[in-house]
Amino acid sequence: MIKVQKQDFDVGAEIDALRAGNTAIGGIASFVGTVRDLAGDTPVTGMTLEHYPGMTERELDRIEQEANRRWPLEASLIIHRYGRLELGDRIVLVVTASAHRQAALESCAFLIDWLKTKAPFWKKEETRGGETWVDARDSDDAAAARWRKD
Amino acid sequence: MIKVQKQDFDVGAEIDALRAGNTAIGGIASFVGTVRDLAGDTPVTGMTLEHYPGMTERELDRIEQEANRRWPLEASLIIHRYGRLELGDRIVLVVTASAHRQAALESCAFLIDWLKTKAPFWKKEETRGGETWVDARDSDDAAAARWRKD
Amino acid sequence: MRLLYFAWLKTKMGRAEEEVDPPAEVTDVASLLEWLRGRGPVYAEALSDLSVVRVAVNQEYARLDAPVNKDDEVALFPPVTGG
Amino acid sequence: MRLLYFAWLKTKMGRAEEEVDPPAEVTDVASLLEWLRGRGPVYAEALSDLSVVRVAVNQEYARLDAPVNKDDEVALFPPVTGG
Repeated sequence: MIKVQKQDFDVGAEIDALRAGNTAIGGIASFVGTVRDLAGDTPVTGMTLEHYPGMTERELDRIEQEANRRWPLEASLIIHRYGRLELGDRIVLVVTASAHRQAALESCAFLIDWLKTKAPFWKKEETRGGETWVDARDSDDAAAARWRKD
Repeated sequence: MIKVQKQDFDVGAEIDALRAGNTAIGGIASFVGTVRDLAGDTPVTGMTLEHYPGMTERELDRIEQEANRRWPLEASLIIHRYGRLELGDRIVLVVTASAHRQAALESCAFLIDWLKTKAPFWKKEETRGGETWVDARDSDDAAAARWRKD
Repeated sequence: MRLLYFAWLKTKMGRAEEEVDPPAEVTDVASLLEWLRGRGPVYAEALSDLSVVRVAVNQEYARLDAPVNKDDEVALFPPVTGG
Repeated sequence: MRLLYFAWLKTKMGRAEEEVDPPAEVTDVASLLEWLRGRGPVYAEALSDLSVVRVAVNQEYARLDAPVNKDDEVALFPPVTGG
């Protein structure tokens, strides 16, 4: 399931809803991304996430389908917020559930790595010097490349 | 932090408590293990977790310290239950928080893999044929071996 | 053809979207970008380094040789930074 | 010396713990296990395959050559299966 929303989410409630009643699940992996106070060495006081409505949902759907092709998942969830966010706010949630823990752990890492280089979101950080659009990071490309299949 | 307890835990509340007010955190990875309905091909209806009080806490402490030596973590948590558990019940929770997502994701996988081969817990599964102590799995040893440093 | 701009491309262009009517020579992403750069200094500057511009045609990532036509929605944006 | 048994070792031994007073020749884990196996068929059978027996001395994993003495807490258990 994918959700693109302005409002916050409740991690525990989302995990509970995802696995509700499914006793084939033996492991649930999750990742929560939050707004941190530093961008490199620069203090950050908040950020705004812009996205491309329509394409965002398509890309997240595609990414989730890819994870389900690669691992035997019982359930999966991606929630990504947009709009203005404060320090410490939750940005993104990825949850994967499987009979076996390695499938859950690996697919969760895959989803967040893949999403970071594919889903059309852009961060604008607030610093003392003003607002700046964040540059894409080579390390994110490298992390996503680990999962590439030729 | 480590907790060895009989009672259930609230994943969302535990994550919130762990990261409370720490805006150096950019990513939180978690893993929840649950009681599943199959052991191989055998239907399971419940289980009992035995542990070695005292040694359990020492081993979990040691495992958590090792994760903190290997990755730059802002916070970490291991909760492991013991006693009788029903299908679908939560067994274990691992949470790791770091400035960067790779450190959080890797250390979370490390902790659950390592714990499975080190922490003195034993599962007794309830099946139609009666109660049976679960055998250790080679795949768990292999998963833990990935993290071995010589 | 509907053009959409995001992130700093939107800021540089001074708009989030516009309707354009490219000439017949514009048949693919490459020729569209070339035509846009010829529309004035703002376009030329915003699109000066194509290594930091991504293109989606009808909400799908598109390469330079992907075809475009007048009914398409074409989005121009920098490499994504979500997650 | 206090011995603790867990999981199927507890079941086979028919008890969770016992106090023992090994002779002077018992100086390490290996000689302790050997002495225990000589105590009767139940011990001999439970400890017949040492590849599935783990030992902790004073709550730390111990190898066969680890020393033991009369004040120690020695636990015998199968490979762990938590998580």
